[in-house]
Amino acid sequence: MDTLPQARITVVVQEAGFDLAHEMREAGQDDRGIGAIVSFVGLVRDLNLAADVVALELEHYPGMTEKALGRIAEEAAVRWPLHAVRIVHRVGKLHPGDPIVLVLVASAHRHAAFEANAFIMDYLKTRAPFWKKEWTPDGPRWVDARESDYSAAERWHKVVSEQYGNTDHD
Amino acid sequence: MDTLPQARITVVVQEAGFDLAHEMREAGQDDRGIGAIVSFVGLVRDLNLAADVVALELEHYPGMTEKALGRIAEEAAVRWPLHAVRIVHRVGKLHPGDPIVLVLVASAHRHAAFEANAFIMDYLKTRAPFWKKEWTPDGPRWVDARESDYSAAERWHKVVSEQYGNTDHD
Amino acid sequence: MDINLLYFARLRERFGLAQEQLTVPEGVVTVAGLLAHLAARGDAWAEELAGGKVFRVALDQELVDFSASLHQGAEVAIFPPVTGG
Amino acid sequence: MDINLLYFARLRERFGLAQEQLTVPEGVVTVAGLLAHLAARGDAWAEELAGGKVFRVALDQELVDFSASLHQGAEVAIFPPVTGG
Repeated sequence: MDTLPQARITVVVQEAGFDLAHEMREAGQDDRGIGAIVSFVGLVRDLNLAADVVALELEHYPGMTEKALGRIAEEAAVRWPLHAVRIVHRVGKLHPGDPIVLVLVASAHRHAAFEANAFIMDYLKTRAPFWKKEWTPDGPRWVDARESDYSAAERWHKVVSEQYGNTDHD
Repeated sequence: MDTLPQARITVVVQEAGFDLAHEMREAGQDDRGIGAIVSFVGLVRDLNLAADVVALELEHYPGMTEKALGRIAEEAAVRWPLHAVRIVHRVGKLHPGDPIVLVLVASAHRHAAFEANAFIMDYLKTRAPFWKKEWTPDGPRWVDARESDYSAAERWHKVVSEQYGNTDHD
Repeated sequence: MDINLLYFARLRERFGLAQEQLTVPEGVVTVAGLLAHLAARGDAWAEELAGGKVFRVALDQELVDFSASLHQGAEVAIFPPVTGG
Repeated sequence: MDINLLYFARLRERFGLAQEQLTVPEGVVTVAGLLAHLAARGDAWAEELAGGKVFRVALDQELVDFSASLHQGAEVAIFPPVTGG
Protein backbone atom coordinates (compact mmCIF):
# COMPACT_ATOMS: atom_id res chain seq x y z
CA MET A 1 0.00 0.00 0.00
CA ASP A 2 1.14 3.54 -0.64
CA THR A 3 2.58 5.64 2.13
CA LEU A 4 -0.27 7.92 3.00
CA PRO A 5 -0.18 11.49 4.06
CA GLN A 6 -2.55 12.31 6.91
CA ALA A 7 -6.01 12.74 5.41
CA ARG A 8 -6.97 16.42 5.16
CA ILE A 9 -10.38 16.74 6.86
CA THR A 10 -12.67 19.76 6.57
CA VAL A 11 -16.12 20.07 8.13
CA VAL A 12 -18.42 23.05 7.62
CA VAL A 13 -22.01 23.71 8.74
CA GLN A 14 -23.53 26.71 6.99
CA GLU A 15 -26.74 28.27 5.73
CA ALA A 16 -25.25 29.16 2.35
CA GLY A 17 -25.10 26.81 -0.61
CA PHE A 18 -21.81 25.22 -1.60
CA ASP A 19 -19.67 25.32 -4.72
CA LEU A 20 -18.87 21.76 -5.74
CA ALA A 21 -16.14 22.78 -8.19
CA HIS A 22 -14.42 24.79 -5.45
CA GLU A 23 -14.66 21.88 -3.00
CA MET A 24 -13.22 19.51 -5.64
CA ARG A 25 -10.27 21.84 -6.22
CA GLU A 26 -9.64 22.11 -2.48
CA ALA A 27 -9.75 18.32 -2.13
CA GLY A 28 -7.36 17.74 -5.02
CA GLN A 29 -5.02 20.60 -4.14
CA ASP A 30 -1.41 19.79 -5.03
CA ASP A 31 -1.86 16.11 -4.31
CA ARG A 32 -0.87 14.08 -7.34
CA GLY A 33 -1.39 10.84 -5.44
CA ILE A 34 -5.19 11.23 -5.69
CA GLY A 35 -6.70 9.00 -8.36
CA ALA A 36 -10.37 9.15 -7.40
CA ILE A 37 -12.71 11.75 -5.99
CA VAL A 38 -16.21 10.61 -5.08
CA SER A 39 -18.73 13.24 -4.18
CA PHE A 40 -22.16 12.78 -2.69
CA VAL A 41 -24.71 15.58 -2.95
CA GLY A 42 -28.00 15.16 -1.09
CA LEU A 43 -30.93 17.18 -2.41
CA VAL A 44 -34.31 18.07 -0.96
CA ARG A 45 -36.61 15.86 -2.93
CA ASP A 46 -40.36 16.14 -3.06
CA LEU A 47 -41.33 12.53 -3.67
CA ASN A 48 -41.39 11.69 -0.01
CA LEU A 49 -42.85 14.97 1.01
CA ALA A 50 -46.55 15.57 1.19
CA ALA A 51 -47.90 17.73 -1.63
CA ASP A 52 -48.36 20.64 0.73
CA VAL A 53 -44.72 20.93 1.80
CA VAL A 54 -43.24 24.19 0.64
CA ALA A 55 -39.95 24.18 2.52
CA LEU A 56 -37.69 22.19 4.78
CA GLU A 57 -35.97 23.69 7.79
CA LEU A 58 -32.84 22.21 9.30
CA GLU A 59 -31.89 22.70 12.94
CA HIS A 60 -28.64 21.43 14.43
CA TYR A 61 -26.64 21.29 17.66
CA PRO A 62 -23.80 23.76 17.16
CA GLY A 63 -20.55 22.39 18.49
CA MET A 64 -21.61 18.76 18.64
CA THR A 65 -22.39 18.73 14.92
CA GLU A 66 -18.88 19.70 13.86
CA LYS A 67 -17.40 17.29 16.41
CA ALA A 68 -19.59 14.38 15.27
CA LEU A 69 -18.90 14.99 11.58
CA GLY A 70 -15.16 15.35 12.21
CA ARG A 71 -15.14 12.08 14.13
CA ILE A 72 -17.02 10.24 11.38
CA ALA A 73 -14.53 11.55 8.81
CA GLU A 74 -11.59 10.47 10.99
CA GLU A 75 -13.09 7.03 11.46
CA ALA A 76 -13.39 6.73 7.66
CA ALA A 77 -9.76 7.79 7.26
CA VAL A 78 -8.73 5.02 9.64
CA ARG A 79 -10.70 2.39 7.75
CA TRP A 80 -9.74 3.44 4.21
CA PRO A 81 -6.60 5.05 2.76
CA LEU A 82 -7.95 8.57 2.19
CA HIS A 83 -6.18 11.74 1.12
CA ALA A 84 -8.99 14.21 1.81
CA VAL A 85 -12.51 14.38 3.23
CA ARG A 86 -14.72 17.46 2.95
CA ILE A 87 -18.17 17.64 4.51
CA VAL A 88 -20.49 20.60 4.06
CA HIS A 89 -23.93 20.41 5.68
CA ARG A 90 -26.49 23.15 5.31
CA VAL A 91 -28.91 24.36 7.96
CA GLY A 92 -31.84 26.78 7.85
CA LYS A 93 -34.63 26.90 5.32
CA LEU A 94 -34.34 24.86 2.10
CA HIS A 95 -36.66 24.10 -0.81
CA PRO A 96 -37.21 21.08 -3.08
CA GLY A 97 -34.23 20.67 -5.39
CA ASP A 98 -31.86 22.49 -3.02
CA PRO A 99 -28.64 20.71 -2.03
CA ILE A 100 -28.52 19.86 1.70
CA VAL A 101 -25.26 18.03 2.12
CA LEU A 102 -21.97 17.47 0.32
CA VAL A 103 -19.55 14.69 1.19
CA LEU A 104 -16.38 14.57 -0.85
CA VAL A 105 -13.75 11.86 -0.48
CA ALA A 106 -10.41 11.73 -2.29
CA SER A 107 -8.22 8.62 -2.41
CA ALA A 108 -5.69 6.88 -4.62
CA HIS A 109 -8.21 4.07 -4.99
CA ARG A 110 -11.70 4.24 -6.36
CA HIS A 111 -13.25 1.55 -4.17
CA ALA A 112 -11.87 3.22 -1.04
CA ALA A 113 -13.39 6.54 -2.12
CA PHE A 114 -16.80 4.98 -2.87
CA GLU A 115 -16.96 2.96 0.32
CA ALA A 116 -15.70 5.71 2.61
CA ASN A 117 -18.21 8.17 1.18
CA ALA A 118 -21.14 5.76 1.67
CA PHE A 119 -19.88 5.04 5.20
CA ILE A 120 -19.74 8.74 6.07
CA MET A 121 -23.26 9.33 4.74
CA ASP A 122 -24.68 6.36 6.66
CA TYR A 123 -23.13 7.58 9.91
CA LEU A 124 -24.03 11.19 9.24
CA LYS A 125 -27.67 10.11 8.90
CA THR A 126 -27.68 8.45 12.32
CA ARG A 127 -25.08 10.25 14.43
CA ALA A 128 -24.91 13.88 13.36
CA PRO A 129 -27.35 16.10 15.29
CA PHE A 130 -29.52 17.57 12.53
CA TRP A 131 -33.30 17.67 12.54
CA LYS A 132 -35.61 18.38 9.62
CA LYS A 133 -38.89 20.21 9.88
CA GLU A 134 -41.37 20.38 7.00
CA TRP A 135 -43.20 23.64 6.43
CA THR A 136 -46.74 23.52 5.04
CA PRO A 137 -49.42 26.18 4.63
CA ASP A 138 -50.98 24.74 7.84
CA GLY A 139 -47.73 25.10 9.78
CA PRO A 140 -44.63 23.05 10.45
CA ARG A 141 -44.13 19.39 11.39
CA TRP A 142 -40.97 17.48 12.37
CA VAL A 143 -39.66 14.73 10.13
CA ASP A 144 -39.37 11.30 11.77
CA ALA A 145 -36.15 9.32 11.69
CA ARG A 146 -36.10 6.24 9.48
CA GLU A 147 -35.28 2.80 10.80
CA SER A 148 -33.58 1.98 7.46
CA ASP A 149 -30.97 4.67 8.10
CA TYR A 150 -30.04 2.95 11.33
CA SER A 151 -29.69 -0.47 9.71
CA ALA A 152 -27.57 1.11 6.94
CA ALA A 153 -25.15 2.45 9.55
CA GLU A 154 -25.17 -0.88 11.41
CA ARG A 155 -23.95 -2.84 8.41
CA TRP A 156 -20.55 -1.12 8.52
CA HIS A 157 -19.73 -3.10 11.62
CA LYS A 158 -19.67 -6.14 9.36
CA VAL A 159 -18.28 -4.80 6.10
CA VAL A 160 -14.73 -5.64 5.20
CA SER A 161 -13.31 -3.89 2.18
CA GLU A 162 -11.57 -6.49 0.10
CA GLN A 163 -10.77 -4.32 -2.85
CA TYR A 164 -9.19 -1.03 -2.03
CA GLY A 165 -5.70 -2.36 -1.46
CA ASN A 166 -5.18 -3.45 -5.03
CA THR A 167 -7.57 -1.61 -7.27
CA ASP A 168 -5.82 1.64 -7.88
CA HIS A 169 -7.27 4.33 -9.98
CA ASP A 170 -4.76 6.11 -12.18
CA MET B 1 -40.87 1.69 -4.82
CA ASP B 2 -41.48 4.98 -6.57
CA THR B 3 -42.73 5.11 -10.11
CA LEU B 4 -39.60 5.89 -12.06
CA PRO B 5 -39.21 7.97 -15.14
CA GLN B 6 -36.92 6.46 -17.74
CA ALA B 7 -33.33 7.21 -16.68
CA ARG B 8 -31.82 10.04 -18.73
CA ILE B 9 -28.51 8.70 -20.07
CA THR B 10 -25.78 10.84 -21.64
CA VAL B 11 -22.42 9.57 -22.86
CA VAL B 12 -19.67 11.82 -24.20
CA VAL B 13 -16.09 11.08 -25.30
CA GLN B 14 -14.05 14.23 -25.73
CA GLU B 15 -10.57 15.72 -25.56
CA ALA B 16 -11.71 18.74 -23.59
CA GLY B 17 -12.03 18.84 -19.82
CA PHE B 18 -15.48 18.76 -18.24
CA ASP B 19 -17.39 21.11 -15.98
CA LEU B 20 -18.67 19.16 -12.99
CA ALA B 21 -21.07 21.90 -11.88
CA HIS B 22 -22.60 21.97 -15.36
CA GLU B 23 -22.96 18.19 -15.43
CA MET B 24 -24.59 18.25 -11.98
CA ARG B 25 -27.09 20.84 -13.14
CA GLU B 26 -27.90 18.80 -16.24
CA ALA B 27 -28.39 15.66 -14.14
CA GLY B 28 -30.69 17.40 -11.66
CA GLN B 29 -32.60 19.40 -14.26
CA ASP B 30 -36.22 19.88 -13.27
CA ASP B 31 -36.39 16.52 -11.51
CA ARG B 32 -37.51 17.01 -7.91
CA GLY B 33 -37.59 13.26 -7.33
CA ILE B 34 -33.78 13.14 -7.18
CA GLY B 35 -32.48 12.91 -3.62
CA ALA B 36 -28.90 11.85 -4.26
CA ILE B 37 -26.26 12.61 -6.87
CA VAL B 38 -23.04 10.62 -6.65
CA SER B 39 -20.19 11.70 -8.88
CA PHE B 40 -16.97 9.89 -9.55
CA VAL B 41 -14.01 11.80 -10.97
CA GLY B 42 -10.94 9.82 -11.98
CA LEU B 43 -7.66 11.74 -12.06
CA VAL B 44 -4.28 10.99 -13.58
CA ARG B 45 -2.21 10.19 -10.55
CA ASP B 46 1.54 9.92 -10.43
CA LEU B 47 1.99 7.40 -7.62
CA ASN B 48 1.69 4.42 -9.91
CA LEU B 49 3.56 6.04 -12.73
CA ALA B 50 7.29 5.80 -13.07
CA ALA B 51 9.12 9.00 -12.15
CA ASP B 52 9.88 9.71 -15.79
CA VAL B 53 6.27 9.80 -16.98
CA VAL B 54 5.38 13.26 -18.22
CA ALA B 55 2.02 12.58 -19.83
CA LEU B 56 -0.65 9.99 -20.45
CA GLU B 57 -2.29 9.51 -23.83
CA LEU B 58 -5.69 7.92 -24.24
CA GLU B 59 -6.76 6.14 -27.42
CA HIS B 60 -10.24 4.74 -27.93
CA TYR B 61 -12.42 2.91 -30.46
CA PRO B 62 -14.82 5.54 -31.76
CA GLY B 63 -18.31 4.17 -32.12
CA MET B 64 -17.82 1.14 -29.90
CA THR B 65 -16.84 3.34 -26.94
CA GLU B 66 -20.09 5.26 -26.92
CA LYS B 67 -22.07 2.06 -27.46
CA ALA B 68 -20.27 0.22 -24.65
CA LEU B 69 -20.65 3.11 -22.19
CA GLY B 70 -24.31 3.55 -23.11
CA ARG B 71 -24.94 -0.14 -22.55
CA ILE B 72 -23.19 -0.11 -19.16
CA ALA B 73 -25.32 2.88 -18.12
CA GLU B 74 -28.50 1.13 -19.29
CA GLU B 75 -27.55 -2.02 -17.42
CA ALA B 76 -27.09 0.09 -14.26
CA ALA B 77 -30.50 1.70 -14.80
CA VAL B 78 -32.07 -1.75 -14.96
CA ARG B 79 -30.40 -2.87 -11.73
CA TRP B 80 -31.00 0.30 -9.71
CA PRO B 81 -33.78 2.92 -9.77
CA LEU B 82 -31.88 5.75 -11.46
CA HIS B 83 -33.09 9.12 -12.71
CA ALA B 84 -30.00 10.14 -14.65
CA VAL B 85 -26.57 8.85 -15.67
CA ARG B 86 -23.91 11.05 -17.27
CA ILE B 87 -20.57 9.68 -18.41
CA VAL B 88 -17.79 11.87 -19.80
CA HIS B 89 -14.53 10.18 -20.75
CA ARG B 90 -11.57 12.11 -22.05
CA VAL B 91 -9.15 11.00 -24.74
CA GLY B 92 -5.90 12.47 -26.03
CA LYS B 93 -2.99 13.73 -23.98
CA LEU B 94 -3.38 14.23 -20.22
CA HIS B 95 -1.06 15.12 -17.37
CA PRO B 96 -0.82 14.17 -13.67
CA GLY B 97 -3.72 15.78 -11.79
CA ASP B 98 -5.90 16.03 -14.90
CA PRO B 99 -9.39 14.54 -14.71
CA ILE B 100 -9.85 11.56 -17.07
CA VAL B 101 -13.38 10.40 -16.44
CA LEU B 102 -16.61 11.60 -14.84
CA VAL B 103 -19.47 9.31 -13.91
CA LEU B 104 -22.49 10.97 -12.41
CA VAL B 105 -25.53 9.07 -11.15
CA ALA B 106 -28.75 10.61 -9.84
CA SER B 107 -31.36 8.64 -7.92
CA ALA B 108 -34.00 9.09 -5.25
CA HIS B 109 -31.93 6.77 -3.06
CA ARG B 110 -28.37 7.27 -1.92
CA HIS B 111 -27.38 3.59 -1.85
CA ALA B 112 -28.65 3.11 -5.39
CA ALA B 113 -26.59 6.10 -6.55
CA PHE B 114 -23.42 4.87 -4.80
CA GLU B 115 -23.73 1.29 -6.01
CA ALA B 116 -24.70 2.14 -9.58
CA ASN B 117 -21.76 4.54 -9.88
CA ALA B 118 -19.27 1.94 -8.58
CA PHE B 119 -20.81 -0.64 -10.93
CA ILE B 120 -20.44 1.67 -13.94
CA MET B 121 -16.80 2.42 -13.09
CA ASP B 122 -15.96 -1.27 -12.65
CA TYR B 123 -17.49 -2.16 -16.02
CA LEU B 124 -16.01 0.89 -17.71
CA LYS B 125 -12.56 -0.28 -16.58
CA THR B 126 -13.00 -3.70 -18.20
CA ARG B 127 -15.42 -3.25 -21.10
CA ALA B 128 -15.00 0.22 -22.57
CA PRO B 129 -12.36 0.32 -25.32
CA PHE B 130 -9.85 2.85 -23.99
CA TRP B 131 -6.10 2.35 -23.86
CA LYS B 132 -3.55 4.37 -21.94
CA LYS B 133 -0.04 5.09 -23.12
CA GLU B 134 2.60 6.65 -20.88
CA TRP B 135 4.93 9.20 -22.38
CA THR B 136 8.48 9.42 -21.04
CA PRO B 137 11.56 11.29 -22.26
CA ASP B 138 12.68 7.94 -23.76
CA GLY B 139 9.44 7.50 -25.66
CA PRO B 140 6.01 6.00 -25.07
CA ARG B 141 4.89 2.71 -23.51
CA TRP B 142 1.45 1.13 -23.23
CA VAL B 143 -0.13 0.63 -19.82
CA ASP B 144 -1.03 -2.97 -18.97
CA ALA B 145 -4.50 -3.95 -17.81
CA ARG B 146 -4.88 -4.90 -14.17
CA GLU B 147 -6.28 -8.21 -13.08
CA SER B 148 -7.88 -6.50 -10.06
CA ASP B 149 -10.09 -4.43 -12.38
CA TYR B 150 -11.46 -7.64 -13.85
CA SER B 151 -12.21 -9.17 -10.46
CA ALA B 152 -13.91 -5.90 -9.43
CA ALA B 153 -16.25 -6.15 -12.42
CA GLU B 154 -16.83 -9.86 -11.79
CA ARG B 155 -18.15 -9.29 -8.29
CA TRP B 156 -21.27 -7.54 -9.62
CA HIS B 157 -22.52 -10.88 -10.83
CA LYS B 158 -22.93 -11.76 -7.18
CA VAL B 159 -23.93 -8.50 -5.58
CA VAL B 160 -27.51 -8.04 -4.53
CA SER B 161 -28.49 -4.61 -3.35
CA GLU B 162 -30.48 -5.03 -0.19
CA GLN B 163 -30.80 -1.39 0.67
CA TYR B 164 -31.87 0.85 -2.13
CA GLY B 165 -35.54 0.00 -1.95
CA ASN B 166 -36.06 1.49 1.45
CA THR B 167 -33.32 3.97 2.20
CA ASP B 168 -34.54 7.09 0.53
CA HIS B 169 -32.58 10.24 0.56
CA ASP B 170 -34.69 13.35 1.04
CA MET C 1 -23.83 18.82 41.02
CA ASP C 2 -24.68 21.46 38.41
CA ILE C 3 -25.25 20.62 34.77
CA ASN C 4 -26.20 22.48 31.62
CA LEU C 5 -29.23 20.98 29.86
CA LEU C 6 -30.00 21.51 26.16
CA TYR C 7 -33.13 20.51 24.23
CA PHE C 8 -33.44 20.37 20.45
CA ALA C 9 -36.02 20.15 17.69
CA ARG C 10 -39.39 18.67 18.69
CA LEU C 11 -38.36 18.29 22.34
CA ARG C 12 -37.28 21.94 22.54
CA GLU C 13 -40.73 22.93 21.30
CA ARG C 14 -42.61 20.48 23.55
CA PHE C 15 -40.75 21.67 26.66
CA GLY C 16 -40.86 25.31 25.59
CA LEU C 17 -37.22 25.46 26.55
CA ALA C 18 -33.91 25.39 24.65
CA GLN C 19 -31.57 25.43 27.63
CA GLU C 20 -31.53 25.34 31.42
CA GLN C 21 -29.01 25.21 34.27
CA LEU C 22 -29.94 22.47 36.70
CA THR C 23 -28.69 21.50 40.12
CA VAL C 24 -29.11 17.75 40.11
CA PRO C 25 -30.55 16.35 43.36
CA GLU C 26 -28.44 14.16 45.61
CA GLY C 27 -28.57 10.54 44.38
CA VAL C 28 -28.98 11.34 40.70
CA VAL C 29 -25.66 10.22 39.16
CA THR C 30 -26.48 8.82 35.71
CA VAL C 31 -28.34 9.94 32.60
CA ALA C 32 -31.11 7.49 33.51
CA GLY C 33 -31.46 9.12 36.92
CA LEU C 34 -31.58 12.56 35.35
CA LEU C 35 -34.28 11.46 32.90
CA ALA C 36 -36.42 10.10 35.75
CA HIS C 37 -35.94 13.38 37.60
CA LEU C 38 -37.03 15.40 34.57
CA ALA C 39 -39.99 13.08 33.82
CA ALA C 40 -41.24 13.73 37.37
CA ARG C 41 -42.04 17.28 36.22
CA GLY C 42 -45.10 15.71 34.57
CA ASP C 43 -47.00 16.77 31.44
CA ALA C 44 -44.80 17.00 28.35
CA TRP C 45 -41.78 15.92 30.39
CA ALA C 46 -43.42 12.69 31.49
CA GLU C 47 -44.91 12.03 28.05
CA GLU C 48 -41.68 12.55 26.15
CA LEU C 49 -39.15 11.06 28.59
CA ALA C 50 -41.12 8.32 30.32
CA GLY C 51 -43.85 7.56 27.79
CA GLY C 52 -42.03 5.01 25.64
CA LYS C 53 -41.01 7.62 23.07
CA VAL C 54 -37.65 7.38 21.36
CA PHE C 55 -35.05 10.05 22.06
CA ARG C 56 -31.27 10.40 22.26
CA VAL C 57 -28.94 11.85 24.88
CA ALA C 58 -25.54 13.44 24.32
CA LEU C 59 -23.14 14.03 27.20
CA ASP C 60 -20.50 16.65 26.52
CA GLN C 61 -21.47 16.48 22.83
CA GLU C 62 -21.07 12.70 22.53
CA LEU C 63 -24.00 10.30 22.09
CA VAL C 64 -24.21 8.12 25.21
CA ASP C 65 -26.49 5.44 26.54
CA PHE C 66 -28.53 6.06 29.63
CA SER C 67 -26.10 4.35 31.98
CA ALA C 68 -23.52 7.10 31.44
CA SER C 69 -22.40 8.97 34.58
CA LEU C 70 -23.00 12.68 35.04
CA HIS C 71 -20.33 15.02 36.36
CA GLN C 72 -20.12 18.55 37.65
CA GLY C 73 -20.41 21.01 34.74
CA ALA C 74 -21.60 18.39 32.27
CA GLU C 75 -23.40 19.49 29.10
CA VAL C 76 -26.36 17.15 28.61
CA ALA C 77 -28.48 17.39 25.47
CA ILE C 78 -31.77 15.57 24.91
CA PHE C 79 -33.18 15.37 21.42
CA PRO C 80 -35.23 13.23 18.99
CA PRO C 81 -33.50 10.72 16.67
CA VAL C 82 -31.57 12.74 14.11
CA THR C 83 -32.81 13.33 10.55
CA GLY C 84 -29.93 15.07 8.80
CA GLY C 85 -28.32 14.50 5.41
CA MET D 1 -16.95 -13.19 -47.20
CA ASP D 2 -15.55 -9.66 -46.80
CA ILE D 3 -14.92 -8.12 -43.42
CA ASN D 4 -13.50 -4.86 -42.09
CA LEU D 5 -10.64 -5.37 -39.61
CA LEU D 6 -9.58 -2.77 -37.04
CA TYR D 7 -6.54 -2.80 -34.74
CA PHE D 8 -6.01 -0.58 -31.71
CA ALA D 9 -3.32 0.59 -29.32
CA ARG D 10 -0.29 -1.70 -28.99
CA LEU D 11 -1.60 -4.11 -31.64
CA ARG D 12 -2.11 -1.30 -34.12
CA GLU D 13 1.51 -0.29 -33.63
CA ARG D 14 2.86 -3.85 -33.74
CA PHE D 15 1.02 -4.62 -36.99
CA GLY D 16 1.74 -1.18 -38.44
CA LEU D 17 -1.90 -1.13 -39.46
CA ALA D 18 -5.04 0.54 -38.11
CA GLN D 19 -7.53 -0.96 -40.56
CA GLU D 20 -7.81 -3.39 -43.45
CA GLN D 21 -10.49 -4.86 -45.70
CA LEU D 22 -10.12 -8.63 -45.84
CA THR D 23 -11.73 -11.32 -47.94
CA VAL D 24 -11.86 -14.26 -45.57
CA PRO D 25 -10.84 -17.57 -47.13
CA GLU D 26 -13.38 -20.34 -47.62
CA GLY D 27 -13.71 -22.35 -44.39
CA VAL D 28 -12.99 -19.48 -42.00
CA VAL D 29 -16.33 -18.87 -40.28
CA THR D 30 -15.52 -17.91 -36.67
CA VAL D 31 -13.35 -15.38 -34.87
CA ALA D 32 -11.02 -18.25 -33.89
CA GLY D 33 -10.65 -19.21 -37.56
CA LEU D 34 -9.93 -15.60 -38.49
CA LEU D 35 -7.27 -15.33 -35.75
CA ALA D 36 -5.55 -18.48 -37.02
CA HIS D 37 -5.64 -17.07 -40.53
CA LEU D 38 -4.07 -13.78 -39.40
CA ALA D 39 -1.46 -15.54 -37.20
CA ALA D 40 -0.34 -17.46 -40.31
CA ARG D 41 1.06 -14.16 -41.62
CA GLY D 42 3.94 -14.81 -39.18
CA ASP D 43 6.17 -12.31 -37.31
CA ALA D 44 4.20 -9.86 -35.14
CA TRP D 45 0.92 -11.49 -36.23
CA ALA D 46 2.00 -14.91 -34.97
CA GLU D 47 3.57 -13.49 -31.81
CA GLU D 48 0.58 -11.41 -30.83
CA LEU D 49 -2.28 -13.67 -31.90
CA ALA D 50 -0.87 -17.16 -31.43
CA GLY D 51 1.86 -16.59 -28.85
CA GLY D 52 -0.20 -16.91 -25.68
CA LYS D 53 -0.66 -13.14 -25.37
CA VAL D 54 -3.91 -11.72 -24.07
CA PHE D 55 -6.10 -9.70 -26.42
CA ARG D 56 -9.78 -8.99 -26.98
CA VAL D 57 -12.01 -9.18 -30.03
CA ALA D 58 -15.08 -7.08 -30.78
CA LEU D 59 -17.53 -8.09 -33.51
CA ASP D 60 -19.71 -5.25 -34.76
CA GLN D 61 -18.55 -3.22 -31.73
CA GLU D 62 -19.50 -5.85 -29.14
CA LEU D 63 -16.95 -7.85 -27.15
CA VAL D 64 -17.26 -11.50 -28.18
CA ASP D 65 -15.48 -14.74 -27.43
CA PHE D 66 -13.57 -16.51 -30.12
CA SER D 67 -16.35 -18.92 -30.99
CA ALA D 68 -18.46 -16.06 -32.42
CA SER D 69 -19.47 -16.45 -36.09
CA LEU D 70 -18.35 -13.98 -38.74
CA HIS D 71 -20.70 -12.62 -41.37
CA GLN D 72 -20.46 -10.70 -44.61
CA GLY D 73 -19.63 -7.05 -43.88
CA ALA D 74 -18.69 -7.68 -40.25
CA GLU D 75 -16.57 -5.12 -38.38
CA VAL D 76 -13.98 -7.06 -36.40
CA ALA D 77 -11.67 -5.23 -34.00
CA ILE D 78 -8.66 -6.78 -32.26
CA PHE D 79 -7.08 -4.96 -29.32
CA PRO D 80 -5.25 -5.39 -26.01
CA PRO D 81 -7.20 -5.58 -22.71
CA VAL D 82 -8.65 -2.15 -22.09
CA THR D 83 -7.14 0.35 -19.64
CA GLY D 84 -9.62 3.23 -19.52
CA GLY D 85 -11.08 5.15 -16.61
